[in-house]
Amino acid sequence: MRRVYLDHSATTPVRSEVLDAMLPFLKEDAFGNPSSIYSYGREAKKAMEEAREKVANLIGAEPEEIFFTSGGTEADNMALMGTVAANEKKGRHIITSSIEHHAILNTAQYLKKKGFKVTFLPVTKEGLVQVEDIKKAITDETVLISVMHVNNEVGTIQPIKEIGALAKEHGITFHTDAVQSVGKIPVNVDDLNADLLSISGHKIYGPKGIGCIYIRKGTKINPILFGGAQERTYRPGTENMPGIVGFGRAAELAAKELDSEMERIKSLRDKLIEGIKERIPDVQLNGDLNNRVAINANFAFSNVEGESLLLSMDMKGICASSGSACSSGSVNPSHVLLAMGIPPKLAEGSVRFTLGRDNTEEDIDYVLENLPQIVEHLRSISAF
Amino acid sequence: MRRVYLDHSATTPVRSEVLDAMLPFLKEDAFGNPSSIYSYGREAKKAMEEAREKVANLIGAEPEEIFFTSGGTEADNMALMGTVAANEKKGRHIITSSIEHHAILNTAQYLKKKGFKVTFLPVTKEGLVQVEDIKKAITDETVLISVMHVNNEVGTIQPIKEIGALAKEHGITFHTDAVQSVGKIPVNVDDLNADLLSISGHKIYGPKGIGCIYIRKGTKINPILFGGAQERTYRPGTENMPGIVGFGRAAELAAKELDSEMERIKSLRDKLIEGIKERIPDVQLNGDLNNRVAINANFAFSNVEGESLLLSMDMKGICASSGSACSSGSVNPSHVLLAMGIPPKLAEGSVRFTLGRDNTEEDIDYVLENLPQIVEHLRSISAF
Amino acid sequence: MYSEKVMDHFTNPRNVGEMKDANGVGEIGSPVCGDTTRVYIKVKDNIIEDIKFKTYGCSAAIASSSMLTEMVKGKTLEEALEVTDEAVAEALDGLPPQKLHCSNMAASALHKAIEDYQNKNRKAS
Amino acid sequence: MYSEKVMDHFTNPRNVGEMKDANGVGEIGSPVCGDTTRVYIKVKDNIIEDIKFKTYGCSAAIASSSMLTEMVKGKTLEEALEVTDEAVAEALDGLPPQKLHCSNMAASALHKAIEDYQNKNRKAS
Ligand SMILES: Cc1ncc(COP(=O)(O)O)c(C=O)c1O
Ligand SMILES: Cc1ncc(COP(=O)(O)O)c(C=O)c1O
Repeated sequence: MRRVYLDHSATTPVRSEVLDAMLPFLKEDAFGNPSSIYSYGREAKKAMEEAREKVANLIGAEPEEIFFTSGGTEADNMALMGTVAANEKKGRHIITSSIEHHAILNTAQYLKKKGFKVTFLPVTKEGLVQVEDIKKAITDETVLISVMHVNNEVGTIQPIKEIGALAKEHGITFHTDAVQSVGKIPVNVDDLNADLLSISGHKIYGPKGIGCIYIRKGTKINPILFGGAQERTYRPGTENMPGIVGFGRAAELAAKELDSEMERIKSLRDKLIEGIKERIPDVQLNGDLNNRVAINANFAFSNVEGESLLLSMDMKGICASSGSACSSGSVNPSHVLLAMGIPPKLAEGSVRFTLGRDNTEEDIDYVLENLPQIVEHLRSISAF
Repeated sequence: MRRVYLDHSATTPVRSEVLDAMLPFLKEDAFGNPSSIYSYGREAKKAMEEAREKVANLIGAEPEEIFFTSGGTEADNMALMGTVAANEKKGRHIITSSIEHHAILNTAQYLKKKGFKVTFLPVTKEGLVQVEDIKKAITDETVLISVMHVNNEVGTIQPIKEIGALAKEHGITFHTDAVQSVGKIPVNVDDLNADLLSISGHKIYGPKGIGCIYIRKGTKINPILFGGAQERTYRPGTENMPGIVGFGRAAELAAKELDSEMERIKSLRDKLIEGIKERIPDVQLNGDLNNRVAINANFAFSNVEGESLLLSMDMKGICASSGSACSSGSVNPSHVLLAMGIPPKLAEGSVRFTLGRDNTEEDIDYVLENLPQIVEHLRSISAF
Repeated sequence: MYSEKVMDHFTNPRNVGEMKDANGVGEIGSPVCGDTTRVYIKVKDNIIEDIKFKTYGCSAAIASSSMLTEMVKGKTLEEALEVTDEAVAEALDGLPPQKLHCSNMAASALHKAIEDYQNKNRKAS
Repeated sequence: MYSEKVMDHFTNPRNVGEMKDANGVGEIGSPVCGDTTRVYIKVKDNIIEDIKFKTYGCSAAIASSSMLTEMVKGKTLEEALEVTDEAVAEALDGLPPQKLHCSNMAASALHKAIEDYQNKNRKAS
C-alpha cells in the first residue's frame, strides 16, 4: 500500500545528508566529549562549533547566541522560566497568546500557579494575534512577550516583526517560538526583533531530541537546568554530539533550499486545498489562507469525528493529524481551533495536513481519490 | 599512532549493535512521532515501550517507572527540583554529599539560594559517605536524600543500600545518581531502596542526549518541564526515538555482559594500578581501592600539573581526564579530591583513568611504557 | 492500539442506519467528548427483532455500537439489558484504557431505546 | 585549542633547568591556579647572557616560560623589561582566553629575577 505522510509539522524524517553527517559521531571515530582536552574531545568541539554556526546562519544570528537544548519544548520552557527568573525584580507579568504550543501554554500556566500574572491573548477567527491587543496588555510589570512565529495547527504566520518592535519600544524581552517557521519561511532574528527564539531539529529533517534557543547578546535570562559548564553554563549536560551535528547540517540545508522547496510544496498544498473543496461538501479551511506557511492545510469536515477520520485515512496509508501531535489520541478538541471561535464539534472534526520534501503530485492525487469516500462513509454512519 | 581511550567515565562510543538498533529511526522507515495515532506513530510507540522495558530490566524496575530524559543532568535536576516542588508543604531540607556530580551539586546550590536548607555531607579520605553522618543530618524538615551510587572521579561505591534503608525508615524520598554505576556493578532499585535513580545513555555505550529517571510508583515528584503529555506528562517534548531505542539496546547489552566484562576490565585496571605504582615514584591512588568500580583508577602524581600531564599523554594518543569532563579545561582542582582532604596541589596533579570495552592488554602496556617518561619529563621542568 | 475486532467493526460496522418503523429509539451524547450514538430497535414479542445505530464518534465508539447491536439482536429485552459495556469491550477483545468510556455510550443508548419502547408500550396497553 | 608554537614550546621547552651561578632569581605563583614559575638569569654588562626556568603549571604556562626565555636571551635588562605578557602570548601565536593569565606568570617571574639581580648589584656596588 502507498504511504502518504502528511504530518510534517509533527515530525520529519532525518534526511540522508543529515544522517551522513551524524554517523561519525555514532561510531568509534568521533565519539569524544567536547569538553575534554584530548584530541577526541577537540575534534568533537570543532564539529559542535561548526554546527552552531550553521544554525546561527539559518536565523541571521551570531554563533555565540545559539544554545543547544534537548528540543523545542526545553527551549520554550527556558525562554519563559529563564526570563522571569532573571527579571524577578523588574516585574511578574508575561504576555503570550492562546494559540501557543503546549510547551509555552503549560509553562505559562505553571508560572500563573506560581503567582505570576499571565495574559493569554485572543486571536481573530483567522487565527491571528492582533498587535493592538498586545499594546493594551502591556503594563509596567511586563517582563516578557512570547508569541509563536507560525502556529503548528493552522500554519498562520503571526505579525512577529510588529510585536517585536512593540516589545523593543517598551524594553520588554521578546520571545518567539519559531519551531514551525524555520525552514518554511525566512526567519531573521533582527528583522523579527526577537531577543529569544526557539527551534527544534526534528521539524526540519534533523534528528529528534535536539533544538536550540537563540539568546540575543545582552538579554537577561537564567538557565533552568544546573550542572556542568557546557553551553557557557546556560545548558549543562554532556552535549548530544550526533544530534548537534545533524541539527547543524539540517539547518544548513533548510537555509539553502527554502525558496525552491516551498514553492514546490505550495503548489501541491494548493492543489490539495482546491481538490478537497471541490470533491467534499461541507468542509471549511481553518485559518487564514494568505498568512500561512506553504506546508499547511487544516480542514474541518462537518459531522465527522477526527479520530475516526484519521484512523480511516491511516488504513489507506495516509498519515495526518488532528491538533498537535501530542494531544491527538486524547479527546479534547484543539485549543487553537477553539480560540479561533470554531465550534467544538467542528474542531473535533478537523484534520491537519502538513506537506514536506517527500510529497509528490501523486501523493496528492492519491489523497484526493480516497478522502471523499472516507468522509462520505463516516458521514453515513454519523448520528448527525 | 596508537590511540588508547581511557576516559570511559566521561563518555563511551556507541556500540555497533546500538547503532544498528538506532538506524531505522534515523531513516525514512521508522521516523514517526510516537504520539501519533497512525501506523508510523504506532510503530515508534511500540519500539519506545520495548526500550523502556529493557532499561527497566537493567535496574530491576517496572517499565512504567522509567521516564526518559535528555540525559543524566536533566534526571538529576528533576530528582532534586521535582521532589522539593512536590513536597513543599512537608519541608524544605535536603541532604546530599559534597562529592556529587555538578548536576546535583549545582542544583542543590540553586535550591539553597532559593531558601531551601541543604546539607552537603563530608566524605572520608577514601571518598566514602558515612551513614552515621546522614543519620545526624536528618530533621523533620528533610524531604530528600540524594547520594550518588558511584563517584565519577574516584569510582568509589557508596553505601547506598544502607542510606536508602535509613531514608525509608524516616519516610524520606531517596535518590541516587547511578550514572556511573549502571553497567559497572549490579544495580537493583529494590535492593538499593531507591525511590528515584538517574541513568545516562552515553556512559553505557548508548547515544548522548538520552537518559532516564526511575521513579518508584507512589513517589511524590513534579515535572520540571512543561508542555505536551509525553512520558505520562512527566516529561514533555517529542520523544528522542533514535536515542531511546539506542539507550534501550545499550541497557540490554550492559545487563547481559556486566559480569564477564567487568572481570576482564578489573584485571586490566589492576595491572595499570600496579604498573604505575611500580614504575613511577611519588604517586598515590586516590580513593578506596576496594569499594570501587572496576573501570576506575585515579592517581595523584606529585609535582606535576594535571593539564600538562593530560596534554602530554594526548600527544602519545592516551586519552584520560582530570576531574569530571565538564570541568577539565578549567583551572579548579577537583571538588571531589578536595572533599577527600587531598591537598590542592596534589589534586591538581591527579588524573582519572577509566577503562572500557575497547581496552586491551596492549593498551595498558602502552600506557605503562609511555607514562613514566612523561611524568619524569614534566617533573624535570617543574618548579617544585 | 486497537484490536483486530475493533478495526473490523469500525471499518465494516454491522447494523448501521436509521429505521423508519422502529418502536424504540434512544440517543446518548457523551459528556466527555461530544460523541453521540442513536440506537433504533424493533421489538416484537419482547424480542429485539431488528436493531440499527448511527454514531458520531471515534473508532472505538463506532465499533462498540456495531458490536452491541450484534450482541443483542434476537435477544429478549431482559437479556439485552444485561449486556454491559464491559461485555461489549470484552467482545471487542478489549479497548485502550482512555477509550473505555466509549463502550459505555452504546449500551446506554440501547437502554434508552428499550425504555422508550416500554414507555410507548405502556401507554398503548 | 593550542597553536603549533605553543605545542612546540610545551613539548620541547627551551632553556629549562636550574642555574648554579645565576645572579638573579625570581619566582612567582599564580593566585588563580597555584602554578609556579622560577626564572634564573645570568647578567653580564647589563645583558642577559643566560636564562633558565622551571615551571609547575599547565602547558600554556610552560610554553610561555619557554618562549619568554628565548625572547629575552641576549637582550639588555631594559629591553627585557619591555617584553610584555601580551608579546609572549603573541609570539606563541595566541593563547585561549582562559589561558591568557598564564603568559603573565613568565613575564612576572622575569621581572622579579631582574629586580633580584638589581638589588644584589646595588648592594654590591
Ligand atoms: C510550535 C511548536 N513549539 C514547540 C514544539 C515542541 O518541540 P519538541 O517536540 O521538539 O520539544 C512543537 C512541536 O511539537 C511545536 O510545533
Ligand atoms: C555521576 C554523574 N552524574 C551525572 C552526569 C551527567 O550526565 P549527562 O552528561 O549525560 O547529563 C555525569 C556525567 O557527566 C556523571 O558522571
